[in-house]
Amino acid sequence: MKIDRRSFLAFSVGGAAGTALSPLPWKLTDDSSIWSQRWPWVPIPADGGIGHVRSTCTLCPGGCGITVRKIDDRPVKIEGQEGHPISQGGVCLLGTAGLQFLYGPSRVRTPLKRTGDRGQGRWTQISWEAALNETAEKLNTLRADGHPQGLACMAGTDHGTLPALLKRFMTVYGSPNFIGPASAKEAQEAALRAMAGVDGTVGFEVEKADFILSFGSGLLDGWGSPVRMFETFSNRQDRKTLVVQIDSRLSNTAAKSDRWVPINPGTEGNLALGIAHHIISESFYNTGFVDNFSGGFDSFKQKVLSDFSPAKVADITGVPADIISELALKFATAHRPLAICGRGRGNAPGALSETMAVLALNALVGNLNADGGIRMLPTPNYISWPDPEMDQIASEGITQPRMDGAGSEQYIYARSLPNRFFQQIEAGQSQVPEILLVTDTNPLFTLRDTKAVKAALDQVPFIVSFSSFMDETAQQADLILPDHIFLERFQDVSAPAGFTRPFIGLTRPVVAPQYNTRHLGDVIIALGGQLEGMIGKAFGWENYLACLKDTLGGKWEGMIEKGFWMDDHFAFPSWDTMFTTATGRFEFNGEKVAADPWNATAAAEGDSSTFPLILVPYDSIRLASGSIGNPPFMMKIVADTVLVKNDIFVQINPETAREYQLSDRQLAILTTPKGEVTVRIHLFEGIMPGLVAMPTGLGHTAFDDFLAGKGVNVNELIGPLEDAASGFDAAWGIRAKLAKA
Amino acid sequence: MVIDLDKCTGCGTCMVACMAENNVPFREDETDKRLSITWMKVYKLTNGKPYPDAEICYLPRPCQHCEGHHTGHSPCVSVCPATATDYDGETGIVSQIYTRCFGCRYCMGACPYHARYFNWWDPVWPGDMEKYLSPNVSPRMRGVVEKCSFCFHRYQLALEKAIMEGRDQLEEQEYQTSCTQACPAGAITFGDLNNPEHKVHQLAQPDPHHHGRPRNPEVFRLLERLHTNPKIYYLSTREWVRRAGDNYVKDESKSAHHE
Amino acid sequence: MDSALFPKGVQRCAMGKFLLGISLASAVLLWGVIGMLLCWIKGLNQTNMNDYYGFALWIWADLAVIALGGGAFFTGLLKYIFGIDELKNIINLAVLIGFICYSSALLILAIDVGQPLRSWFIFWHANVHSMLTEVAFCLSVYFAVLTIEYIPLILENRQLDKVPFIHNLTHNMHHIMAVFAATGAFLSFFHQGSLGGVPGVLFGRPFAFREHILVWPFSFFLFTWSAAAYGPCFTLFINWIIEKASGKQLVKENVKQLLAKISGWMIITYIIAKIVDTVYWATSTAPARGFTLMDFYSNNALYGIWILFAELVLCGVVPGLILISPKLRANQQARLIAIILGVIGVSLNRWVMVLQVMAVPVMPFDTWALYYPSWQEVATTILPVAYGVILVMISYRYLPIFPQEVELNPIEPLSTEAVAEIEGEKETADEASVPEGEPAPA
Amino acid sequence: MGHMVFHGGLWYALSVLGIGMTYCIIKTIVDTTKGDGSDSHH
Repeated sequence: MKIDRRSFLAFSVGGAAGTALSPLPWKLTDDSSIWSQRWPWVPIPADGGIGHVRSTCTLCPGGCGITVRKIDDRPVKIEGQEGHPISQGGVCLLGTAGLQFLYGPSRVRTPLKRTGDRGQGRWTQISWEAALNETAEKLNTLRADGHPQGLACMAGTDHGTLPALLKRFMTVYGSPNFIGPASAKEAQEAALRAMAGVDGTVGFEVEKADFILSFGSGLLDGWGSPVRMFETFSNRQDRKTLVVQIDSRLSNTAAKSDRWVPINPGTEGNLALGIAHHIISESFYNTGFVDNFSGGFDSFKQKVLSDFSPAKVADITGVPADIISELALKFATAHRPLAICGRGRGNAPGALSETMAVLALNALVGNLNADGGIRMLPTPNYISWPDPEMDQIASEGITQPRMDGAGSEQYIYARSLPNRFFQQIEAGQSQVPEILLVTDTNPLFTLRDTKAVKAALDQVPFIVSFSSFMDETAQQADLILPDHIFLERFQDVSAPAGFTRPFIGLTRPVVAPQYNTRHLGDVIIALGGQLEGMIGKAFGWENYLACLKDTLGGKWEGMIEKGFWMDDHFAFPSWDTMFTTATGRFEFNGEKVAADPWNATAAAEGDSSTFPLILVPYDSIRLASGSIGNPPFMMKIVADTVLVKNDIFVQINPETAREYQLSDRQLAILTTPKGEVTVRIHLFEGIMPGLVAMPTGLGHTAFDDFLAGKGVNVNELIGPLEDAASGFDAAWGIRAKLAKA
Repeated sequence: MVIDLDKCTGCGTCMVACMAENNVPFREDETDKRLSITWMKVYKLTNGKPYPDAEICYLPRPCQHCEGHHTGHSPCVSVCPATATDYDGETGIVSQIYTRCFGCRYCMGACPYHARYFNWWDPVWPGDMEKYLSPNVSPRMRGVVEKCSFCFHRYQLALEKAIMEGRDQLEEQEYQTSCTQACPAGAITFGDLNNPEHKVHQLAQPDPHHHGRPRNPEVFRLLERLHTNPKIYYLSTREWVRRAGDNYVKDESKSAHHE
Repeated sequence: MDSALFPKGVQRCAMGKFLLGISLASAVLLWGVIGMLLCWIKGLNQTNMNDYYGFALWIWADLAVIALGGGAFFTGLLKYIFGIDELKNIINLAVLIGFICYSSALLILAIDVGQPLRSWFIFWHANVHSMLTEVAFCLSVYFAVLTIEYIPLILENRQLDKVPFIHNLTHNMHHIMAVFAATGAFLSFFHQGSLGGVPGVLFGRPFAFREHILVWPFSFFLFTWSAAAYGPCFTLFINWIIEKASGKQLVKENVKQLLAKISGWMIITYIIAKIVDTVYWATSTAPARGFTLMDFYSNNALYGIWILFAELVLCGVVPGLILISPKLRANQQARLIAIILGVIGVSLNRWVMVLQVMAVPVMPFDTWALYYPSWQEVATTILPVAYGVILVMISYRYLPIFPQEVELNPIEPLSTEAVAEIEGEKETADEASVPEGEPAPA
Repeated sequence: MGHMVFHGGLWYALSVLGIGMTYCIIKTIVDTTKGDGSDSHH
């Protein structure tokens, strides 16, 4: 007994001591810390040689130069490009997050054919051959049936060789229905055609202006070429430039301006004319210009003097008459005044009259093609391909009326009216396209009244999307032929938004295509070859790169080296030669504007008794609101006063909140004539009482889990308003009501 | 580092540039900002006045790289039990050794600027996003604290280059942080505060006799009165903004922070 | 059936009842273990902690149990160093509680850190300027002391004691216990203090920061002092629970009153110092950094000035006064109330010094950060309580914790079963209530 | 200062514990082996 106990004790004690003294426990402890420092699921990025590639960003119309830092063949960071004429070495947050698009989960990695119902998200992967064959077959049948005009194509941009190829394709196929974008940029171009007869783009020379009067343009919220705007804005102190922001909200732009002039939303056009009134009545205007180089001034003067007296305008806009006259004085007496238009980021065109009013204001002070003024740039003419041979079907088809009515007598100055395109289909007032091609645009998210757009799309029998991402529109497609993204392809970027010199940026592959995607240009050329008739002949290049080199000709070498081409010494024509209207003068009222351009601004939809408040969308630089979905890095920095979990916040003034017994962060029901959603309240002293402001760019239903289902798409709540003078969507907001949830 | 709050537009490019440079992970829901890793964080300040007199100012807040009242007495460095964060006397940068940190989070409690972030989750890069990770900054594992390093790896690379070329001094432009480089408004200036040649020194005019307190009346530091002696200087012409940078007992005179 | 293992001359409840009680506590223990494993396997995202609340419920529990376990070192100090011999009748209990508290504290820390596998870096790469390093070292070394103090108790088990080796070892250890006790007291002084230093040195947190004496902030000394003052309260409190649970008086009244009296005077002196400290901090330290006292107690849902009142007056001055008054401390009820208030008071102090520190905004444009624990946190915090209950039950059943038990409870000529019956009812009835009964882990 | 206090205290404590325990165990072993002879008779 005793022996046992003792030996047992001896054994256990000895054992314990032995283990403790052996290296085992210490080794284990040490190893454990090493494991915890190198868990296999924590990646160790491969090292390699550093390299840089210069390219051009196409995530927005800004056309900024970027430098991509690479480790061996891996791009690891997107940075600015020193000495780039537009972005001057700068870069914005969207561009910086660009690599997340390249590798993101929302990319379409191979051609897809729909198997389930539309929008159900059930696809089968198919080969490019199969995809092209199926598309070609559909196109051939439609043509064989003799109405090629049944083909419609929606594109995100009007400029450059890619849209040119698409247009050419449509032409030789025999359809007039190439539907380009319709944003503030297009509105400016329309106004330019109407008033100056110039077929080109509008440049704003902010760098040289010394007094900038911004009619609600979000110069720091994504308007034009954002980086260029940030730079000119921040270094304006050195140039003693003043910026006055006319805005119904204390936007970032307003907050950073030298002066914020609050205004009733949607009445910016009236204010412009009110200012014109003062300038004219006080004869502050540039007589040299007005007397010798303008037409229709008398009727314009009469109209403005009779209908836009400061008192009246003060009443409409809520801007006191004395401030109106003060602004007029400051604007007219500045050395290099510049008035800018395009609400917020300029996604919506707005009424033509608004843009014309602002252009007229610039004309009054004679800053057209003057330093620090409005620059009229002719459409880049480097794309000069021989006219294609057209067969019978094509030449007949091409003469058919466009489905969106753009360019018709009524909407003579509009090039494309995407909003109208869908309205007409949905309202059963136009032929329904049998085949719809969609590239570089996401109408189901970006156009007003998304429900109507959806209903219209549902009627289209065959939809082909070329989207690189699984966006809302791609989800509705029957076939997806995924394009490369900008980091994987060649592309020319011409006429960047608001820039003031003839410019072509070169986008080039910084990395080999990551997935089974194809360049849209190559796809069009290939498709052309597969179609019957003379279509193939129209595309005499073996691939897009050949086409691009051929098109750019002498510019190519320089662009490969510098990353862009710019005509530094471009001579802007003088006042006596710049206008190509019938009269050769600047027409204040526009040449052939069908409806009276100066009628009062569009009123918000809905009646004020049921909908006492007004909902206005607002653009934020931290939220991409175009066809591009916000990348994870940008979602990460969206403030918790904009989005919490999946709830979106609307901004209202504390006064409004008191009126409806709403408190900060509280849930509320927001109702407009178009729909009803649940939102959270954010009390904001920087917004006019009676307004409800909702950010754009949220409420996606497609893309990935980092974006889908977060917040509300404001376009679900706002309907388009057709501008009589142009057919553009004139909507700037909508009447609404708020109630406790 | 000097940040011009009159120029900062609150766009957030600095934040994204920082994440892209430093392999900062992200999650599906980042709306709880107290769980969201943002080495550089832009705060939104308001003057508290009603419409239409309301004003906004954005304030970017990287790690303040405090020196404390004597070298290395940063709030965080002084408390880290495992010397996982340290103050480099040479550069004045507060470092963080992820592989040594064992996640006690004492440093987070010590930092009044909330510049330190804990990895509550394992980092996950969706799709093929691991491919864009930079080899210059090692991704962090779950359970450790991370923070702004003033892009220390850029300093190392610049220094290596300089030494190759037989120099021991760096040019002002040779070493710039990712946020400085990215800021489209040019609001951030970065350089050697002790070098009179450098722009940061000229802007901030640090007073060596008062732990680097700025002599430029339009420049202030966050929570100057806690004597953390930070290296981020903020510039603003607006009085209310400068005053928002520190705490004052009600009846205190406006110049209190100079006592 | 296991009566052979009982201490000589005492009665214990029937095995069934005992096991029932154990299993009840074990159920709670299991819940805690699940929470613990979740935190280890899935990570600290299982908690509701965040970047503002890096220190939360656990660290509070940690500081609280260490404060409450302070009874061990202080009683030890009094008995072995100041030679107050009556205390030998309660020192065992104090040691047992101390052992439980400190082992719990270490466990909690192991769950709280983000990288437990590396937690030894605190020793390997020690930064001696960090209060936490000091805590870690003293804590682990003092835990060794407590183990040394607890071992003889185990060895005194009737069966083990039969082994000559063990018998002698016990004897020898008792023989030099004073040395260990002294060391323990010394270590405790520092780690209790350095725990107070943890918030006290945070010069970035005006709510926590305290002026320094040499290298230590005021809070350093206040923590040691409060642990010594309130620790005995907890010892007495647990003693009360055990007596209730067993239905026996286990410690003589004079011993209890003696400890209560000492505790009382410690509390009074402590609370005076604490009030002085608070006044100086509120009128000088904080204002110099731009804060008024009320900045720390307004504009938020939870932390009102009431918490300061509760800590200083209700759970400080009041119990102090009760315990120093011979008449009141002689009154069982009054004394019980006092020790309970005391236990709450010190826990409250630790709460304020950890959780409120995290809650108070420092940057003018920052906001209050309030937080509520996740169930995993609660479970892991209750785990030590269950573990404590189990250890107390086992120790009480098999070890001679209470030297005066035999004398106070002579065995009546009753059949053992019958006794077991009676004891059993009482025992199980109260065991269930033990976990809730305790305000902090034992 | 911190250094001295810290290390001084730490090593003092550790050595006391170490020496103390070693003393106990050795003494016990001695006692036990001595005591055994006498014990073993009854």
